[in-house]
Amino acid sequence: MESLSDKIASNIISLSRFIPELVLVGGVLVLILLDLFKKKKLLLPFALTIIIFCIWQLLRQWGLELQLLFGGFLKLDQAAVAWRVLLCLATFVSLLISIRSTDLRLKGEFYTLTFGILIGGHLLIMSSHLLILYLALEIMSISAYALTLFAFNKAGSEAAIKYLIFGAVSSAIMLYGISWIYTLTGSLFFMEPEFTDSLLNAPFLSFVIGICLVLVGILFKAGAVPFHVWSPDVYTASPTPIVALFSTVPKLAAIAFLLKWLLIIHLFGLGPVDWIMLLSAISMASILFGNFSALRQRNVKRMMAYSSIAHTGFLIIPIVPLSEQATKGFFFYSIVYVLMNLATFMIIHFFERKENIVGIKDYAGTMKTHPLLSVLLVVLMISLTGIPPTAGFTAKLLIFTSLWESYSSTANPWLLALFTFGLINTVVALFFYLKVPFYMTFKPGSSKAGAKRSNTYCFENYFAGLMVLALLILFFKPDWLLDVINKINFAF
Amino acid sequence: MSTILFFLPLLLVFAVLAIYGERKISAFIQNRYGPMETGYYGLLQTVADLLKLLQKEDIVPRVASKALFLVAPFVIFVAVFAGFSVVPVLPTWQGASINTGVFFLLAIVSLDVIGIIIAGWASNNKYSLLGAVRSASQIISYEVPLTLSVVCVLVVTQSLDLQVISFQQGVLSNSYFADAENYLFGLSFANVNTTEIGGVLTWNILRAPVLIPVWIIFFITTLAESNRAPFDLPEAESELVSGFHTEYSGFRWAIIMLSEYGMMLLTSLLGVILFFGSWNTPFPNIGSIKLASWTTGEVGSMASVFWAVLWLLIKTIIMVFIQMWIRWTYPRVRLDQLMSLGWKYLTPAALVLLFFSALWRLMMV
Amino acid sequence: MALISIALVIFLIPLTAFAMNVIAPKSRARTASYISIILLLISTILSSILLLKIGSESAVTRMDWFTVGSYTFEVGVLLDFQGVLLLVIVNMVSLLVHIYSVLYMAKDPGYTRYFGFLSLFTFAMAGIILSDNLLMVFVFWELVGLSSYLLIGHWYSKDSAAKASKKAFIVNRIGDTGFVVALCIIWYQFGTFNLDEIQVLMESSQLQNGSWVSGLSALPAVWLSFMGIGLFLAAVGKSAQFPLQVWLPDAMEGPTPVSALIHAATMVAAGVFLMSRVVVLLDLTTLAIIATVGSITAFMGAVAALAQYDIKKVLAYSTISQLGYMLIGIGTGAYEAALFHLFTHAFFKAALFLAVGSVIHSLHALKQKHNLNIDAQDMRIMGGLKSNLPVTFYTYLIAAFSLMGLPLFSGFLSKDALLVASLNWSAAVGQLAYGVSLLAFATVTLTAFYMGRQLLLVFFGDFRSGFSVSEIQEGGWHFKVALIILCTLSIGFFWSFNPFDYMSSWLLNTLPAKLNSTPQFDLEVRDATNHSFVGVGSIALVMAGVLLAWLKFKPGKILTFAESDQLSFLERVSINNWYLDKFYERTILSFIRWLTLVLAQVERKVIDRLVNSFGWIGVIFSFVVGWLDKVFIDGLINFSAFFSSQVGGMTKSFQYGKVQSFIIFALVSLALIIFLIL
Amino acid sequence: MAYFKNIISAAKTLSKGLGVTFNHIKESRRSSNQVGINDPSYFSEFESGINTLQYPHESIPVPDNGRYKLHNEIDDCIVCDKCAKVCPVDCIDIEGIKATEIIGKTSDGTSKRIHAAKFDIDMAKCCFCGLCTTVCPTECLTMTKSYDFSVYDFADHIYSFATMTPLEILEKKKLLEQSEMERTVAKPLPSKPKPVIKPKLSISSKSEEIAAKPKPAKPVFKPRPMIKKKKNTDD
Amino acid sequence: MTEVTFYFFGILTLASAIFILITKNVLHAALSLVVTLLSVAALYVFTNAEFLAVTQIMIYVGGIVVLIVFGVMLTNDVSGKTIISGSVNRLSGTIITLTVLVMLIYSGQELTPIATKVHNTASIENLGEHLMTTYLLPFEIAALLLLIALVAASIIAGHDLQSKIS
Amino acid sequence: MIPAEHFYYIGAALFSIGLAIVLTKRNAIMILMGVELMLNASNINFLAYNKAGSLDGQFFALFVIVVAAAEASVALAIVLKVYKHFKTINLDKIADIKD
Repeated sequence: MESLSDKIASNIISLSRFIPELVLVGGVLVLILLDLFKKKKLLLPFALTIIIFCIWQLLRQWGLELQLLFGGFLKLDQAAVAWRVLLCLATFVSLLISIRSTDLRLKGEFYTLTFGILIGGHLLIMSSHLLILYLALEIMSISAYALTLFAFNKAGSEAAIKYLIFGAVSSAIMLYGISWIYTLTGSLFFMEPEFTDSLLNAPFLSFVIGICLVLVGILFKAGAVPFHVWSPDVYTASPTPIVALFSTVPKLAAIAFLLKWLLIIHLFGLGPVDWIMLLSAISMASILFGNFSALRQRNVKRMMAYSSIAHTGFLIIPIVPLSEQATKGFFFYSIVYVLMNLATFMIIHFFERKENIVGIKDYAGTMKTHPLLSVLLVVLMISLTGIPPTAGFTAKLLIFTSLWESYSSTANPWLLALFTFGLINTVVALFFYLKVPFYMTFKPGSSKAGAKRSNTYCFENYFAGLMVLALLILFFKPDWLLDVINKINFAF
Repeated sequence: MSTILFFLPLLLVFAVLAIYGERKISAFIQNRYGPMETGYYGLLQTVADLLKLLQKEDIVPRVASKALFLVAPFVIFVAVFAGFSVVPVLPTWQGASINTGVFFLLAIVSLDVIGIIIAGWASNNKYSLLGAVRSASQIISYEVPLTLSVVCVLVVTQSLDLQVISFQQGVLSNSYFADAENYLFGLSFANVNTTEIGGVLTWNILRAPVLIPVWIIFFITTLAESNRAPFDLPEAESELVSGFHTEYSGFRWAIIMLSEYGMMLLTSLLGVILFFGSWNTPFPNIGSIKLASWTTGEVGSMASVFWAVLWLLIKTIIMVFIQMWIRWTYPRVRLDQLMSLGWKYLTPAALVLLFFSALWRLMMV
Repeated sequence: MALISIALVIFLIPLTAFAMNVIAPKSRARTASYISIILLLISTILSSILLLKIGSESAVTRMDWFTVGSYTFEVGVLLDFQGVLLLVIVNMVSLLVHIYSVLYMAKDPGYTRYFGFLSLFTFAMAGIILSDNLLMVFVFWELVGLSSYLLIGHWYSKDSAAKASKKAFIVNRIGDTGFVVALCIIWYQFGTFNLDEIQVLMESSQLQNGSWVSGLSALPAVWLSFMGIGLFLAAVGKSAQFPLQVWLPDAMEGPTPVSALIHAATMVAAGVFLMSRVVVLLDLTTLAIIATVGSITAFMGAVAALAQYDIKKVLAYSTISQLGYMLIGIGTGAYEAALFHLFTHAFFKAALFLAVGSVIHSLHALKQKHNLNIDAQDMRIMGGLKSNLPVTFYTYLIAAFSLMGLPLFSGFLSKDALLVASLNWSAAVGQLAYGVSLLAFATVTLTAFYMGRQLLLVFFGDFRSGFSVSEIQEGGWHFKVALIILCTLSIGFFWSFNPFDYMSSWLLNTLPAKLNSTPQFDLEVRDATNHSFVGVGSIALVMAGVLLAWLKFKPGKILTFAESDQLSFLERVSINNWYLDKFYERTILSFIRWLTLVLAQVERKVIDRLVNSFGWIGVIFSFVVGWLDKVFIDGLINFSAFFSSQVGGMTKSFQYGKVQSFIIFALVSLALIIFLIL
Repeated sequence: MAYFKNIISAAKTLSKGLGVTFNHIKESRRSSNQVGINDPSYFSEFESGINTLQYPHESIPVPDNGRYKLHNEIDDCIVCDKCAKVCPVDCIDIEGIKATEIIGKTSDGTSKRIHAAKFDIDMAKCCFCGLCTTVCPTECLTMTKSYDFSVYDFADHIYSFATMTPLEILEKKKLLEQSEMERTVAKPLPSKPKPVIKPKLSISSKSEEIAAKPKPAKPVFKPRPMIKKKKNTDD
Repeated sequence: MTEVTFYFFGILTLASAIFILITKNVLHAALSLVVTLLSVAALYVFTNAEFLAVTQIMIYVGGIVVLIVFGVMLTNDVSGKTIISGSVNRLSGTIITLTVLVMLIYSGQELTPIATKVHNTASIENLGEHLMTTYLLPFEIAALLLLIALVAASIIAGHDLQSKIS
Repeated sequence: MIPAEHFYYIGAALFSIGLAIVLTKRNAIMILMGVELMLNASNINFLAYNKAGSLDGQFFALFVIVVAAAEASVALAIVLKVYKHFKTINLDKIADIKD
């Protein structure tokens, strides 16, 4: 038994490794104060500064060895640093998207809740204790429920209550799963050997039920089928910057955690259950539902919701084989996904604000009125489909390569099924992604879009252009990024 | 069991006397006599009223939801009365010794909101419902500063057990804690040891003078918790026709009133125990004049019982008196004033004071 | 090293041109187009130099692209004779099309866009040609598809153009699926995409006991066929072969120069080129399939061209037919003959298209002048244009002769080589394989017929539009330069010193003789014994075709054009392209539509079915209860009220958006998952 | 900062308020002296001490000219009916019976000619205006110091001042009828028959002069309808 | 005696929970929830988790249920109509619930208690010390969570007010 | 001492009842109540299986209660918002978003 002062000392040491998150929490407080003292104009610049500062602090942790913080509640390794940087960047861009909507930009609460999601994501990435898992998921959920409502209209409230009820039930189910696992193992530190030992000795049925119940909560956050049903409504009804945030930060954090969780429940390959089958099925179902439901959508944001469900399926693909290479491909895919999705939402948001365009059909003729943006959107859609010459292709190539590699070494038929299924669906995806460019270029514009020609050349469009450029560069020179990723040890 | 045996009669007697007292005090403040006719100086007036209430018809409105309507006063009463179970009366006796004492008290007392809501809703009367909703929001809001202010004391005393807290504040602290030491104003560096002096100097409010503002917050919030003026919006005779108990009459109304006075007593007792030395004597030992020890008595002796009950009741009655005094001094606040007082003033202040209390505690050790 | 730098310069020049055209402001559009012409000229010259330098050698330069874990993806440049020659042709045709387009597109609002996409296409094509690994090929393959899509849809305001571009893109994607599958098999078997490595590995691989062993890995032999078929499927998509040829006629909605460049000369040839690149990988089964499909396509295309009235459609079907020829060459093992035909075809078909473009341009001018409501591409209103469009006429004549396969022209040489190869192959394989040769020879006659028909309808006889033919004027020097250069290159001398003997062609002699290293591939098909017979026979067949055309459409004969419902069966088959579109519409497309409809609603349907079935159980139960009610207690009214409320509740619960149903759905899925695991 | 100023001012005012009420409690040890209105300190000493009067047991001295309950000295009353006529609320109910001869003299020497069969004052209606006392010719109707006339029954507020018994009334009526009949028999041509028909109005000529006075005084009472009107418009 | 009390509270818990399930009146359900939560608190006492029991009463009964009751009252016509909640998915809900119950109980039988049955009594001091040392991080996260929930609830509920003011 | 299994059975039953409420009730607030029951079921498990010498279970339960409070506050705020817009919190009738 450690003495009290030892514990305090170790906590203080841990705090020094916890600075990025402390920066964020401090930022939340300062933002609330700024809001309180009516310095609304300062909110956005300050929030962005905080995130940059946080990234800087994260980069200072880059070379660190694996460390356990706060007596093992958190595990800090290189992968965690990389993931957190990615989440910070995603949040940064999402906030940038909001620059156009004054109703969000001038609300202090918007920033508090956004940071809440970000902090939840950070904790989820680092967690190695089931309590932290639960708390992190709840922080994200509660922030997300409120953010869903930020349009403050009828649709927003409807989406929020659906999200809320679905989320509350999933988290309750997950909690019951956690309690179940606790009864099985008597431990909550899931990264510790005792935990896995006791799971190995656990009765089969109980083991399966407990793990599956916990999976519910994670998959809910990731928006994977069959726990995806909230996302179309939420994506449709929420303001676009918030949707952009939803489609990246919680999703990636949850799937990154899913990877970790999968490693554990695999029990060093000794476990009685073939989780590959389960996750392949979920991935396939997500891709199927996502792509096919997207086919008939009329609202761009709703289409993007289904697209993100499908992408969840694609993101799960590389974590199924549990190989180091696949994990790297996963990270690469995540980066590309963040770039594609956020840039897309940036442009969608621009059209929504400036031209009041939400339906896919309303995009008709925008190629004439906003050529630059339309070209960017075309490239983005191509990238989302996964066709060269964009990084979307490279990313899909990477994950499918590693999947195939894994199949050839294990010969698990599920992997093959997943492989072929994923490929076929890439073709299906084309049909709905290209609907937008199709309308943009090949349909005469209605008077609505063509009447006034608003200025396309504004800050966030240049930013979207930069991201598209990054996508193209990542296609031609993925090495620049992959070199960095290859240096990260993803804990295998 | 002993709790019921002791506190139920106490509560009844207290209620009778307090109602009488309240009428008298209100009268005096308004330059009146108050009840004078029944009994000597009007002493039996409340008894007469009580008798009248008991024989009144128990009216249940036709559209009320009957079961809830009937049970609500008892819920309120039970919630309040359960709070008494952890209150220490003597050094040697306390209703139930559970180590989460104060916490339990606060928790169980917060249940009376439920009773009030049931009462208000079951009456099926819009005044009642408004009163109930007001009452609930008020009680919930003020629970925050109340708990915080109690926590301030707990930070200083380091215990949740009210009996332990009582022992700490007097000359008996040594008999209970082997190495307990009290310093003047809690400033251990000043090195004025008051352990043997006892009396008023070892009361919490002087052990750590930071608790004086805490007590003020505590007191204000207890007023709100027990729906006393100036926070009696839930009852607001003039606007809501007595709020949640508009539809009650007779015996059930009496029980509601009994609960209200019980709440007064309970909060006063709690205040006395937490801040004003519980059953300890106010007189200090001055040199060889052992006023404190004389007015405390040997633990377990009859003298001790007498002194303890005496001091506790005196202090409590003073507190009750202050509550009444305040009631007849201030006008009723508006709902927004109530909320802004609770959230904008009391809660932040309590938080700041919590910080200072912790500092004080650090100095005491 | 010098070679690789030249190659890179050639590779990047079109990209520069593309970027320039995109950036260029509207007011400087023409300047930009001229600059890109100059750039392309440079790149044509450079590629010619490259061709001279490379000779029959091949050079590979390679570098790392990116690394994932232990894998390294590489990019590299493969320079060999066939590639560089195609590069020259692509650049040259592209250059000429650029020049041509300056006039043709002069008044088009999308001028810069057009030139930008042309350059982009050239860039992508160069990428396909120069890539040394299949992955890169695939990348540029997609890019080519994209730029084709953009160019077909150039006049996107036209509904038919938009539809055509979509159709082209989608049909191509079907082929690409095959490419991806093939890539996977290749990756699994060889662990590399590099063409030269694949060749070496393939040569060392063997077929043993029904399994295909290469290096360390082994697959069932059937995978070898699958791989070949997959690659072939890609070529089928891109080169518009049966059964995916439907997109090409529709693609004629694009501007005519685009049709000349992409849908006649280069892009469609990419499939054939790919086949020639991977010819080492094709086993006998695949080759037989390729030959069969090629011959079928050649015949079907020719038949479809017979009765078309749209001047461009004739050429489009002709292209399909000729591409079929090329694939016959691949399938019969004469890949060099196929390439030969590819190169010759590139020139004369481009010339034909540009000539036709000139005709259309002129008629369009007429149409605008008189503000007519006519279709400028309809042959039924043309006729007798030879006097007023002399340059067009003569170039068209030369190119048409070349296409028909008359001696002295390039087409004769390459077609001869193909026919010989097919006959040899049929002889070697035997029996049914003669069908391939038969179709190939039949096509010769049909080709001569429809080309003769077009020639006669357009340039001879009377001008049938009701205006004086003198109102028709030929386009400027841009047209003439392009036409003359292209038709000059269609003359046989440029390809072979002896214009009657393809064996003496410098091209065929430079190409490496036998590439096919598939196990058990031991057919000797480069036998020229049948040559003289085939040459004479084919000339006779051509003559027969021309004669038929002359008889039917000779000048002076009064032509009546039947309405579509009065057409003969053959004509109907022809004009409707064997009813393929309708067939697809009825079967595959409607199936896909049905599938998407079903699958898109699966989400709600699954849930609803669930609820539905529970509801049904409830209804049945209530029915039973109600029946008991009715029988035993006279509760008919009660029953009907109960029943209707049940049904009402049931229908209400079908409403979309019920979060609890979703939860039930999720839970049931969860339970299914758990049971799945158990 | 307004926030802290708020707190300080609140604390100040609240403690001030507490001080005020506490002073009251302190003062409540004693009762304030019950002084009458005549006392010069009547208004000045209002604040301190309990002001309540324990009424049945004690009361404030009333000044001698207090105008509370009406009292009629029936012996001096000549039943002239003026008070009933002038009363704005009609709270005086009088019934007189003409006597056949002078029945007596009042204290100031006026001779009484009419019996007072009924002289009721309804104090519940009375508005204490005092008009009746001013018109009373014999000053028999006066307002007294007595202000406590609380009763259990409403009807008990009607005070009867007539002292005649019902028997006496009957007798006097009979006497009057008799003398009337005698007069009609003796003098067939009476000067005026009217007083016969309306006995109430058959007043002596002297009283008729006085009765004329109220007529010009009527405008004084006119304001009543005016006030009513005003109220109506207010509503 | 302990057992009897335990089973009494256990049955009370389930009975009141079932009452929530079957009642149509939302307010009755809310009040029944109070009973459930209180008896769950009593069950906590049997695991020697006194502090948790009191916390349960304080937060759940004193806070959450009151919030719920508020919700009930604010989302209904207060003029006294009974607040009725109909039910949906009766059959499917029942089937699923029964499946879950059977599954839980069935697998609960094979649940060999690895954790010991000795419930150790945690003194408040002990709890407090752990909260400030071992559980410092979750404690702080919970604080942040509450802050965020506060902000969230205030922005949701107070938005109209804000927009009215500005 | 009460065996831990008995707690477990009560918890499991409570969980199922909560689930049934969530699945079958139309009223959003009822569903929230069901969720609270489910959370309580987990808490019973945590406390009943708290290992000797460790406080993990107790702390987990404590934090669950805290989270439940936070969630309930946000949830009711949302429910009120929904009521404001839809004039009902009957989940069947809250279905405006269509694709």
